[in-house]
Amino acid sequence: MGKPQPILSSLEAKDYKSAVKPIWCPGCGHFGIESALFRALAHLGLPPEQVAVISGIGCSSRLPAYTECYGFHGIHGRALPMATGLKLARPDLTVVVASGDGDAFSIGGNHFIHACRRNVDMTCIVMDNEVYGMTKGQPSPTTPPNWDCKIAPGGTGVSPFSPLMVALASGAGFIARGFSGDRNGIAKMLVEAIRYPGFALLQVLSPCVTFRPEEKDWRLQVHPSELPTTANWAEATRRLAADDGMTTGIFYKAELPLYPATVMEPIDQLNAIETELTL
Amino acid sequence: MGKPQPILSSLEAKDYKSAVKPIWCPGCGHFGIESALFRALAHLGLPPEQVAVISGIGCSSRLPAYTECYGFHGIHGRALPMATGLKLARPDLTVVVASGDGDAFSIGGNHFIHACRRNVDMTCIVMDNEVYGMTKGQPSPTTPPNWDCKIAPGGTGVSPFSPLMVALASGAGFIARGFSGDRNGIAKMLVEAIRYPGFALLQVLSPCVTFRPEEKDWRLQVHPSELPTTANWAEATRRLAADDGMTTGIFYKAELPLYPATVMEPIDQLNAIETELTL
Amino acid sequence: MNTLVSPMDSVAVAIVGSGGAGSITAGSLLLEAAGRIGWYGLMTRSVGPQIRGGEALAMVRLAGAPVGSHGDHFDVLLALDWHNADRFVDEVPLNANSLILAEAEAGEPPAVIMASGARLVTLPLESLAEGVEEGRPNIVALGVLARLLALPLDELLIVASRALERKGLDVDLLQETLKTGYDAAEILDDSIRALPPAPARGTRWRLTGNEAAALGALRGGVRFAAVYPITPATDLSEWLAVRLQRVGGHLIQAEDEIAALNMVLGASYGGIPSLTVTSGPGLALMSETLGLAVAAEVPAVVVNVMRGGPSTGIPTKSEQSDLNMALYGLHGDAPHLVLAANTVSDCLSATQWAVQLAEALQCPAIVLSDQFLGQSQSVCEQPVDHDGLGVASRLVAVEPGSAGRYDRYALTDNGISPMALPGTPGGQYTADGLEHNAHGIPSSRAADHRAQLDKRRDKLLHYDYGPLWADVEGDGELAVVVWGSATGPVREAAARARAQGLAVKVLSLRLLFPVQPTRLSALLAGVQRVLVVEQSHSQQFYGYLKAHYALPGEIRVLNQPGPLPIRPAAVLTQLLQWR
Amino acid sequence: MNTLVSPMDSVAVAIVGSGGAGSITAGSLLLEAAGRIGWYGLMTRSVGPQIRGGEALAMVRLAGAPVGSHGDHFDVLLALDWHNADRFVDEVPLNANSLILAEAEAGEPPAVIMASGARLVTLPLESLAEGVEEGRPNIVALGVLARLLALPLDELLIVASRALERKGLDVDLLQETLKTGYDAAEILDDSIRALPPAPARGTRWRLTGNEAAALGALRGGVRFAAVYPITPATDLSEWLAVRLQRVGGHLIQAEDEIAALNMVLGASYGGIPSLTVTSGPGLALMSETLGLAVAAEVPAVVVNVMRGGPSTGIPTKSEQSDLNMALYGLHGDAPHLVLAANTVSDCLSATQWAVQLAEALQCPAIVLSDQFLGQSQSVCEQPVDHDGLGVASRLVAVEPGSAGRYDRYALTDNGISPMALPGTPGGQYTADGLEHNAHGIPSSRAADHRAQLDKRRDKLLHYDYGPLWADVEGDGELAVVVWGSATGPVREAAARARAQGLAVKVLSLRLLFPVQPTRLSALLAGVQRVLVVEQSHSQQFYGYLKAHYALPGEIRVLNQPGPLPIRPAAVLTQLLQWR
Ligand SMILES: Cc1ncc(C[n+]2csc(CCOP(=O)(O)OP(=O)(O)O)c2C)c(N)n1
Ligand SMILES: Cc1ncc(C[n+]2csc(CCOP(=O)(O)OP(=O)(O)O)c2C)c(N)n1
Ligand code: SF4
Ligand code: SF4
Ligand SMILES: [Mg+2]
Ligand SMILES: [Mg+2]
Repeated sequence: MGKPQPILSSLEAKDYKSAVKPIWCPGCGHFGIESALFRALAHLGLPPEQVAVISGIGCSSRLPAYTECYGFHGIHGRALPMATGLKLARPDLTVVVASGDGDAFSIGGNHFIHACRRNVDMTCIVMDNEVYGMTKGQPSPTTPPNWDCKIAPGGTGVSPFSPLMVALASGAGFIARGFSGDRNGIAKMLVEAIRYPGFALLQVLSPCVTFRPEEKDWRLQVHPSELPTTANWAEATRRLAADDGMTTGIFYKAELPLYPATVMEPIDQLNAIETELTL
Repeated sequence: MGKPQPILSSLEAKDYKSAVKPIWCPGCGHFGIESALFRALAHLGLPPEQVAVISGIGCSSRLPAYTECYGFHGIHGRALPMATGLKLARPDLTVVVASGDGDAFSIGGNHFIHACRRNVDMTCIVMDNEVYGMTKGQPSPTTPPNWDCKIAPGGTGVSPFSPLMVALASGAGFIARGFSGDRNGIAKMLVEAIRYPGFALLQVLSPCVTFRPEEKDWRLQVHPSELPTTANWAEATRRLAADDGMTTGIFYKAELPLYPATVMEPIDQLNAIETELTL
Repeated sequence: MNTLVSPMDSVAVAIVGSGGAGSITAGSLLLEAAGRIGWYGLMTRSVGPQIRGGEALAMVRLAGAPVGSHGDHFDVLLALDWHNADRFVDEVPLNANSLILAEAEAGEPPAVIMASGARLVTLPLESLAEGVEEGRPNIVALGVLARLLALPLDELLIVASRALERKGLDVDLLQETLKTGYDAAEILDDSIRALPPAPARGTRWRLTGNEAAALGALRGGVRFAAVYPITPATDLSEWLAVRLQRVGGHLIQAEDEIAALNMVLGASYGGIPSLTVTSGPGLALMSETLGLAVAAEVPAVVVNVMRGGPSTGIPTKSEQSDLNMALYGLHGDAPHLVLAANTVSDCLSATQWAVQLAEALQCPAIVLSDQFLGQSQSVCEQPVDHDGLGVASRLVAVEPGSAGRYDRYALTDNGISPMALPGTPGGQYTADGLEHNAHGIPSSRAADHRAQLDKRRDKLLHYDYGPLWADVEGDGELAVVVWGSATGPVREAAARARAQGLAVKVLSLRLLFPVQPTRLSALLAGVQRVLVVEQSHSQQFYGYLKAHYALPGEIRVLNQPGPLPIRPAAVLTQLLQWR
Repeated sequence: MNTLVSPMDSVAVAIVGSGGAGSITAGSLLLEAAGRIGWYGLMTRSVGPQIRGGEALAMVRLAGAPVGSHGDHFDVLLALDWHNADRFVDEVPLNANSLILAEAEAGEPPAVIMASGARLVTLPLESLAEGVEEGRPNIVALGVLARLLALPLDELLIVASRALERKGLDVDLLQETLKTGYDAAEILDDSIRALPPAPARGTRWRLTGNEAAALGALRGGVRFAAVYPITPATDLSEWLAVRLQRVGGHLIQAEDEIAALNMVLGASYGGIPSLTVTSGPGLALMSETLGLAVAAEVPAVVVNVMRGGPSTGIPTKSEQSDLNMALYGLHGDAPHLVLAANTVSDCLSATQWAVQLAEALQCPAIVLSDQFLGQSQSVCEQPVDHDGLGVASRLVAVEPGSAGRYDRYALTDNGISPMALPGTPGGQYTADGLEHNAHGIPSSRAADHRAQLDKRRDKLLHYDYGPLWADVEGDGELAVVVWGSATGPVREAAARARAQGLAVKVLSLRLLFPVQPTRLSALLAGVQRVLVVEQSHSQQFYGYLKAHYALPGEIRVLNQPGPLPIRPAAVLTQLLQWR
């Protein structure tokens, strides 16, 4: 179950970047997350082939192909179970999930709460732009209720929820928020998240400059948490309950029981099982 | 959007019971919930034809046919969106959802968190027996980690989550827990839940005597909350964070914005729309 | 129907440019101006993989008769620049008669494009635009095209000034820009490729198939929709959302496709005609719930705008490859309705009919459209209000239970049982996806299962679908059987074949399920050869025809996957070779 | 294969009783005892709608040759009581030669049962049981049956004492109880319906189809499973869970079916052969993810244990109606593998083969079993280890990228591209459900789409499936084409027809997709009449055959939905009438 040890000490961020050109709009927040991930992996000295980046569908979910790691660009909302299967089958790999607010919290909401609860060792990055970028501007579960858009003229009227609060309630043991403009900040949190033995959630506020141009102002609104990381669930609950959604930092980090089983070496022969079936 | 007014004052609980014989095991907790629902509806004087009971699949989800109300026994996990569609189309009806811990929290988990958030006016009863009864004894999201069963020998190793905490984090405005052995207690909470203008969640601890016979002891373990209902979210968070899962009562009840739109009388003619398409 | 007989009956223009160059705007304005003076037309856009910006292509075809395809070749390729334009080379076939008009400063055209043998003329569009205040090269280009196509400049001015007014462009300057292009096109006077005469003025509509489908739903009485966004169906939902608001209905964005269809069933159970909109991956997710609609007999309409598959596939391109899933993708014996639109404007009729059938038959209906139909803009005649296609109606139980127990799933002669709407006293029942008896009580008895299976099949079989089930054109011993957007090129090929003296019959099926073998056989009486045309890799339509129909004589199949459309010439070649 | 030729070759016993009466236990013990001395047998249980308790029926058929159906009539119906027994009347056909053995105090048998004309004998089972300490009527009944069937009492004692030992029953008392029944059966000596001679001793296995499928998966190398419980597939998962643990693998219960299949894809992408298990509604939910497995070329096996449909349908009963969905339920052109088991023990081979094919072809495989096969207990020969069916192997890229860029989706001759497993340096690629080029980069180019569509089709077409693709028996101008559990009654009918001098060929297809038209045609050479047999309401199998095969001569279809099985006599009648 242990994380692979760095075998190359000389990896640099650029060694994790593939030759595939991102389809992202110039200025998209997702670029910052990409580069932070490369920095974190380089810092950890993880050989690219030991890392698997798993995603769903969305602008954010395009990340895997832009890395030099193994990747799976699956279907919308289902990255977390896919990553779960991979990690249980291959505990030697470092598994990173790349998702978006639509992918993780709307269609993928069920897998999200169950991944939090199940606690399989992986890092889940949700690139939250409070909008569906890929399908050109519809509201997600984190979009404000009055955001006027074609599919919900005048706004949905539905209050956004706090994914971190939902994650905490669902049992996640590592909960953090970053801002895509702060690449080093995210990189540091990612290093800690990847090292964390369990399900680590990192929400990254990542402006969609095309469909939510007003999010360029996030740069002015984000602020680091003034409180240190807590390992106390009730305390974390209190803090997230009072949070304005623009605080960055690792809010909660606790030691929780890992999902117990993986695929291992056989401990019994198939013959023994077959024999039970004979009369 | 208003609730129908009682037009018959003389309805009794038995007027809500249909002729269909439940398939439930003798002693199943679900019987208590059935009878509490009848009492609540009678108390409210709601004509049976004004009430629609919507469910998924499971022992618990069999409830609709046992009532004299309109009912829809849909598919596993999807009762909440079905009820949402119905209520938006027919705001005049009283909509009650009957679900189980597997139906609502496992396969239906995504709809659960989004129904909490969306706040369409309905009452959701989750008959929680911490097991899949209908499929003969598999663990649900509320089952303890060490419960030994065929599909997870030795237990799943996964900590159960608190559905009420998840509901609160997701934005639900009415959150309560009852015990199926206390029919009057649940009936009272149901009256309040149905009267509540928004999404009301009532988790009912409902022993599965067949696959979790140890749950017969719940009778000895449940205890009413010592604190009054709060309308303060942070306060409710604190209380649920400290809760042992066996407390009954209405924990949280707040005034929240309802989902704003429904199907109404036309305000414009189709012709006007067609004209826009002509060159 | 008046059809395109010769390639000379139409003009096809492609306008290419990089992000922001305005090729799409130019194409749209051209289409609209032509439409205003009575032309028919079709415009399809194609873009690169970038979410925003990047290269873009507008394909516009104008003619004096309805346009159902982009034809075989483009007469004109106008390049505002050549940035990544080679990615579009497959979509813009050129030949030696084609004219390439290119920005003079854009450098060499890509070699693959020049390989077509088309004639290249360069024009200094950018510097001409710079010569006018607020001038833009794409508007200059429009002026050029106006002269080339003999299109009145003032019509272009009207549409351009209306479209660009919110950008605050000055009308006089716009006119000047257009005129600059018009004048510069003098050197092209040898190439004038004037439009054929316009058939009539003022009767045209302009709409996409997605808009048409949305309007069809509204005409059919849909007042509730629940959707989850997915390309290329999202614009249907977006167009519908605001119109539903206006007519007192509501569109809700659900958390996923499964929720969307369940919301639809809930609303429909409540008595409101309801619909959802999706594309392949979303339809796949709806499969279980569709089965519930079949078993519980709840009306519901799903418009599926097909894109390239399998899996995420090619979301922005067209293909007819969801046919199998639409027909057979439900578990158990689950008869349901499958319809297909065969032109942009037919998306309206097909959807409206689907609403009507779903409501009348208490059954889910899938309408198959595709990216080509859904997202192309058509200038066409006002979509016909087909006989009997009005607002849908459902057989409602008016006084349920007044004469004894109300049986929701009563076995009636035609298989349709009156449905009690919640709120109606005496009609209380529980809709159920478990097999049930007539009263709705779960039953695993063989007799109940058989009775309800028969009922659900027979109600579809015994209904009289009338003439809308298929469009039939022409006559002859040679027939083409086709469906959906492949109908456009087939119709055009058949018209050309007829002009060359070959009698061809075209059958385009609008109702795919339930199958109509007797009717098809009657229509194919005397036919000796059948060509099946479809845009799928695995001949899904042909497999469907073999499974359910007896096709007479010799059979050939012309099938091709997306993303490229089937061209009339490909069909024509098959027809002529088969003489 | 040795088959049942006459109804006299077997004995069919039905044991009915209310909840707790022990009818199922009695049936199982009877089956096991008979199996221990060399008989073949089959036992199927049927229960009422109650979750626990309620009436229960054990149907047991014993014979000297493999048993694939419950035959046409039951020789014996033993009623421990008559409580709600009439609900089983359709499942237990009796005739004038049948014997009804009933508890004397149970009152009148239901009229529908007596209407069969069967002879009724009552026995005081309860009071006999009361005469022995710890005595139970169902064990007394077993003693009665032992005499009636000339089954050695001591074999029954061995199995009963083993099975009941955890209940702490005393062996001597058990023996006494059995003996009491045996002695009481003296009055039946005129009815002795002795079993035909046992073919051989000691080679028998006892297992259900669900256990067989699980074992096939293990034999094929599956070490990871992710499932969501659903009737009638849950017991497969439950049986597998503990065995996977023992061999170092793991079964995880996912939050839903979509998660289950995505977990499987993740594990398989990591290199571990993986599987999920479900039934109709669950398969419907997996449809989108199956398409991903096709497009991204990830091996995966889905065992679908069919139940009555549509929708929730009849979860505890068998039907062959998920065929369409399994074949066609994916969006886009998505070729994949579909296999079917045709006997209880063949669930093993079919699943093992599916694992092998999925791994070899980097493609998802659906194995169709059904409630009848899955939940019936068979006493049969040790399932054959078919030639070449060992542990599956996948073409892995050993030193990817050593000779330049590693192309995950390289276009190879046979369409199979070496797959790099995560952890292998130089093999990094991104698996993708978007259409892609050989390297795996998303592409919407027509040429890439076509190349990958061709590749994914051709790898399945060009593979040599060997003789396992279908089971062929007999010869003649009359052929029956069948699949899955309907094969049992067909084989029996064909054997009887042959005994009556009618030559009949039986083809049971194990590989349903990709289709094998050339092979089928070769096998049907000379055949003049084809009878298609299937357990579906809408002739799904017949539709499939018409779409993909050329069936020679005249064709008839015998189809019937669940929940009742197809009986050999129904098939035989069709065959004989057609002489
Ligand atoms: C089953 C399915 N439904 C819908 C879609 C369409 N779709 C693609 S991406 C997307 C939303 C992406 O939003 P988000 O996850 O926030 O990512 P972003 O593009 O904003 O980074 C949707 C709805 C799909 N691909 N598959
Ligand atoms: C799509 C689908 N998957 C699985 C099932 C099988 N199934 C039926 S009920 C059920 C669990 C019910 O558990 P719960 O909701 O807790 O209800 P209970 O029976 O315990 O009251 C499952 C897994 C199904 N019917 N449909
Ligand atoms: S649409 Fe928004 S999220 Fe997508 S690439 Fe552009 S800026 Fe980024
Ligand atoms: S199995 Fe459990 S939940 Fe289901 S009816 Fe029996 S006691 Fe109730
Ligand atoms: Mg987003
Ligand atoms: Mg439960």
